[in-house]
Amino acid sequence: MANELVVELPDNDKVLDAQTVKQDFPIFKEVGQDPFVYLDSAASAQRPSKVLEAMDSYYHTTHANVHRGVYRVAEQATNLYEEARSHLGRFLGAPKPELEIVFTKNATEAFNLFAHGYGRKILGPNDVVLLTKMEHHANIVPWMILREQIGFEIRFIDIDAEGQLVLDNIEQQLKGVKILGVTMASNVLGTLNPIKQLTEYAHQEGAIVIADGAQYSPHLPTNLQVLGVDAYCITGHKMLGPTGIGALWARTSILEEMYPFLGGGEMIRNVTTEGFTTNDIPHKFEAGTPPIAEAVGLSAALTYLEEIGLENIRAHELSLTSYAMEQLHERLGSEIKIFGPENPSARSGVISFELKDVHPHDVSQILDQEGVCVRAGHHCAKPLMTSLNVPATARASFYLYNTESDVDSLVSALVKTVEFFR
Amino acid sequence: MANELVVELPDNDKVLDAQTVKQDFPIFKEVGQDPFVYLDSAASAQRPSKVLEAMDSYYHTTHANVHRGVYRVAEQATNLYEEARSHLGRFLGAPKPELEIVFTKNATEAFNLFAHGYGRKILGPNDVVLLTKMEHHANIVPWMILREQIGFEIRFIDIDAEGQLVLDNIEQQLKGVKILGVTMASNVLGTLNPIKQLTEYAHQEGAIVIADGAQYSPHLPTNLQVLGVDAYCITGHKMLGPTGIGALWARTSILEEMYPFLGGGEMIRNVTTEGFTTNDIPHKFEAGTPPIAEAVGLSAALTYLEEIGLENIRAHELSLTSYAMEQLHERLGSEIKIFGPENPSARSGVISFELKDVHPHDVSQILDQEGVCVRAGHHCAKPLMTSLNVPATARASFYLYNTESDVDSLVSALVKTVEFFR
Amino acid sequence: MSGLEDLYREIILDHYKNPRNHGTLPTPPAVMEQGYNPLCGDEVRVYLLIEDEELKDIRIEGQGCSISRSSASLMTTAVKGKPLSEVRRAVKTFKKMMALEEDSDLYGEEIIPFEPINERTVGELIALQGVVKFPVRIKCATLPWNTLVQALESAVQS
Amino acid sequence: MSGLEDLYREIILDHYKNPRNHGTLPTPPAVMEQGYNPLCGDEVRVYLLIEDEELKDIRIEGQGCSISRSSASLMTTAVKGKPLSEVRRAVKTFKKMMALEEDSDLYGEEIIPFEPINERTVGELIALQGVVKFPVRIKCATLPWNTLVQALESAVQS
Ligand SMILES: Cc1ncc(COP(=O)(O)O)c(C=O)c1O
Ligand SMILES: Cc1ncc(COP(=O)(O)O)c(C=O)c1O
Repeated sequence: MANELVVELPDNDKVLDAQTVKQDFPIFKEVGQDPFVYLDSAASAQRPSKVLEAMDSYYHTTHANVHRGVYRVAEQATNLYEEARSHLGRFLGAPKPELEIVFTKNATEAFNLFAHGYGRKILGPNDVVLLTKMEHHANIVPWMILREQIGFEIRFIDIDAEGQLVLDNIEQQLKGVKILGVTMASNVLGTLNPIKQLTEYAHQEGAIVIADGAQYSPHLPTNLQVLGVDAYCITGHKMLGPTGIGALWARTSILEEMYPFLGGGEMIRNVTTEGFTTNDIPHKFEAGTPPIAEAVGLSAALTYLEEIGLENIRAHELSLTSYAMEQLHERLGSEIKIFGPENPSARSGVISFELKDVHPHDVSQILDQEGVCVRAGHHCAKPLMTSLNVPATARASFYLYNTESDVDSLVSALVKTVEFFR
Repeated sequence: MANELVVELPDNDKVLDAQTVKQDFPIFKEVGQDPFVYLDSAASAQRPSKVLEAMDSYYHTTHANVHRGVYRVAEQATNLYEEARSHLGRFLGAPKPELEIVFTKNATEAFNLFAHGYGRKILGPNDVVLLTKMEHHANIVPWMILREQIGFEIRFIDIDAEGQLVLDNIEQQLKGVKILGVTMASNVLGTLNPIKQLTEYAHQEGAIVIADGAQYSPHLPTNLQVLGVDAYCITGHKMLGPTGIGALWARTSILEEMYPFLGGGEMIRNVTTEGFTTNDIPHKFEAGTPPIAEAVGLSAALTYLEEIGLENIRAHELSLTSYAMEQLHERLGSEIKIFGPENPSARSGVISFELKDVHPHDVSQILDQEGVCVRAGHHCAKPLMTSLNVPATARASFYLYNTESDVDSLVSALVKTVEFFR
Repeated sequence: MSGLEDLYREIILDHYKNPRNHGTLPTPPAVMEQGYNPLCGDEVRVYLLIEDEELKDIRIEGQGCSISRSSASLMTTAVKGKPLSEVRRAVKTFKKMMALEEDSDLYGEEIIPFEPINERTVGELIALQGVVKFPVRIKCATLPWNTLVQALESAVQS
Repeated sequence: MSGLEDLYREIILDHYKNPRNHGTLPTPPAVMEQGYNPLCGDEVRVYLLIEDEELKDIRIEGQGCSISRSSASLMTTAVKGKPLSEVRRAVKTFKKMMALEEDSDLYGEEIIPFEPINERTVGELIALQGVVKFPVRIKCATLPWNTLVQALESAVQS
């Protein structure tokens, strides 16, 4: 299955200037170490001042609990929160932004909400949930927990040597599948999956598709209507927003059908000592006081991303990734193994690798001494590690504030590492 | 049952100066309305600069994802997050602060976690969960959702005319009860419940006690070891902390027994395509990227509260509450009905009331025109509303930054309201 | 207390204190639907007696603020005795006045050309126009109307 | 690359590249326990052959970083052939070196007076002392030791 992903990339001179972008992010000036080469945005991105300012300004001028206040400040807080919801919906190209976004604390909660709200509703002991071997634990473990409660089968789509999904017999694999869960972009391999086509196949078999956009929407333009998926998860802290916020998007019809998940204030219509009835969507799924300031911060992050332009971000990351892969191969030769697709345009700005005879933990430790921050570990993708037959990988990941000089630092530090362990 | 609550109150001249305290909270200078008489801290408190500065400083100097990073910045972030955990544990008097606190997004999630993690483990169709008619929906609805899945009985302890729990026959009421869920302080009535004694009774009957500290720990010194309860919930935004964070405290033995709830990264030890094993407590219950900056902010809020002193805060609120009740009775006479205990020392700084022939919504609206912010509605306590036989109440709530002059504004605005609707 | 007059017009306070068509109707033949405002705990029960595509009678009971109760009372006077088609149109017109009319498009409903909102077309209901400036209260004002719509639906189904 | 020498001593790199007592033992008579570091995906399998309260033989297998593997290798040389009481004491001493000894009190375990940590008392293990300055890596160093404790427990139970 060819990847249908076509992002119109801008001319070279419109692409962002990462050095200038970096100025917007206070941590690059204020962190207590120099150099600070941050190559771990796939774990969590940094925040521009505007995001922090938006949250501070919210707390300085408008804070009150939302939804239940009649007075003006509470109303303004509610408006800001609801505007953030619509903003995220528009950012993702959701057809009904104000109805279909459920704010959660992170992408993980969003998957749990979908599994327990929708999965529990439609799955029975004889059903099948199809995942992929490159899923993040967030899109695996909730299904396993649900399976313990109601029983059903979980299958995994395999990956090939280049880290692409094995989809030759996809129609076969989809037989009897009720739910397909698949990541837009692997957080380890960088692989960009052909979601649109996969969804078409899945829909033909009557399966519902939930896509993991945690590693995609921060980096490439997202259009849910084009993708055709039925549900989608994101997390704020990977897209320049604060920690403490994520979201589930799902079609209205699905949200309407879903069981409530977390119970408490705000998600109810009425409660008696006998039982309760639920509120309208999306509030039905937002129990308790929501992450209000975090929603305001996320909205500011989206504005920032929109102003720079997701196409520009993609173009910039693509060029960095190409440069990095080139340099790594050139300078480290057979000492390095890079996982995932060889063609940079088939991947996001994530590079996982292995140095010969050096454990990723040691790689990361030694790189840290050089001021280079990369992640080492299983990246919450243990089935993928098993599949790749490694205990862990080291991973460098790029974002809009990374420069070619960051890549150079990475490469030199890796060369030193190899020497150190020789 | 007499309330065993004894807080050593400080001498009058040690009690805090609310006018000075107010200076620490930027919203009182920067909100776009004057006057701004904020009497809705029971819904959500405001934040002192120090809390916002702590979060900004975290984002400016230290942000990275926690727990999985080898490099220094990630390690510092992890330390800050774990220190916040211990800090909250110490603040609550938890015996093992670093093991027993699970961070959640709010108190509501904490209750859901306890219901689905522990309730699901120990409850069967013939068991009983005992709640009270003054519980917040957060401690009712999760039990109802769980009941739909596994079946059991939910009973409610009644309240008397003064808004106190009816506990004469408590031993009788506790027969066969597996879990007792009870609020430390009612968010509507202000009633401070005799949790220590209730817990003793409950333990005699073999019941496990979960207490709702959302309206208590922000205002009075908490000592879990003295209280003797088995589990406890708080929420950050009501105790000067940011939105997006709350916590469940539970005894180690209970956390060990509990099923995992949210599944995903960080809560696992291993995942294969076959299944998963769980991480150690408390991480087992913290799936996905946690509210890191929010934990840092919450810890700063706790420091602020500790510096002022919870005894001083209690003394201050008690004096404000006494003054307010006095003034309300004096100036509004039979036009006002105040719910809850008549004796201010039997209640927290929350006053719910009804104006004759004026709906709480209208009260709040008219008060807002006078710059006075109070909440109107069911306060997420519908069974209590039914019990009080009102559709809603208006509620004024005090915190450390409120002054007698705020009380005066409230009283005058209420007098005007009565006149307006006469 | 300036600003408030827009919200609390004389006529609103009058309908609040002296609600018209208050009470119940025997079901059957009448239908009853209940509406909640989860925001504030308001509830309303709308009783409809429909004969030959006409709303013969309507009664309202419940608890609510001045806005929701006066809106309910004003609603009863506006729709009582009218053919169902006119009742439906009144609902749409009212929602337009509450600045909610764009919804009718969004939810894929048929778009009906509204009459302009003025005293001549909406009568006493015009008194509720000030609510639009207080967005939180719009839900109060619309509660009885939404419940009316539900009741109309269940009448059609039964 | 200053600072790193504290962590990556010669002897650590040597034990990493040439692990002692690597491999497996037939179970039974040996016992085997598996340990994971969920942080980084490291895993270790510890095989113990115990006879007459003595650790006759020990073998280790698994995947891990230089710290966890050298710690495992150093551990085997420290405990092999020792009476179980000495093995347990070695574990405690090692944990003290990792600045984890306060735990023994916290978890209500019996408090054993530790020997001072120096080259004479801990031998080659002293090479791991530098790990304390790198708190994230402490878990790497302790993984084989914790797994040893588990294996001792399951040997006692079986
Ligand atoms: C007594 C009580 N419990 C629980 C909660 C729930 O807190 P949150 O909305 O932060 O989850 C609240 C606040 O609304 C409360 O007042
Ligand atoms: C692909 C993918 N999905 C889901 C997640 C979970 O995000 P969070 O930890 O914010 O819930 C992550 C991030 O760790 C991820 O990379």
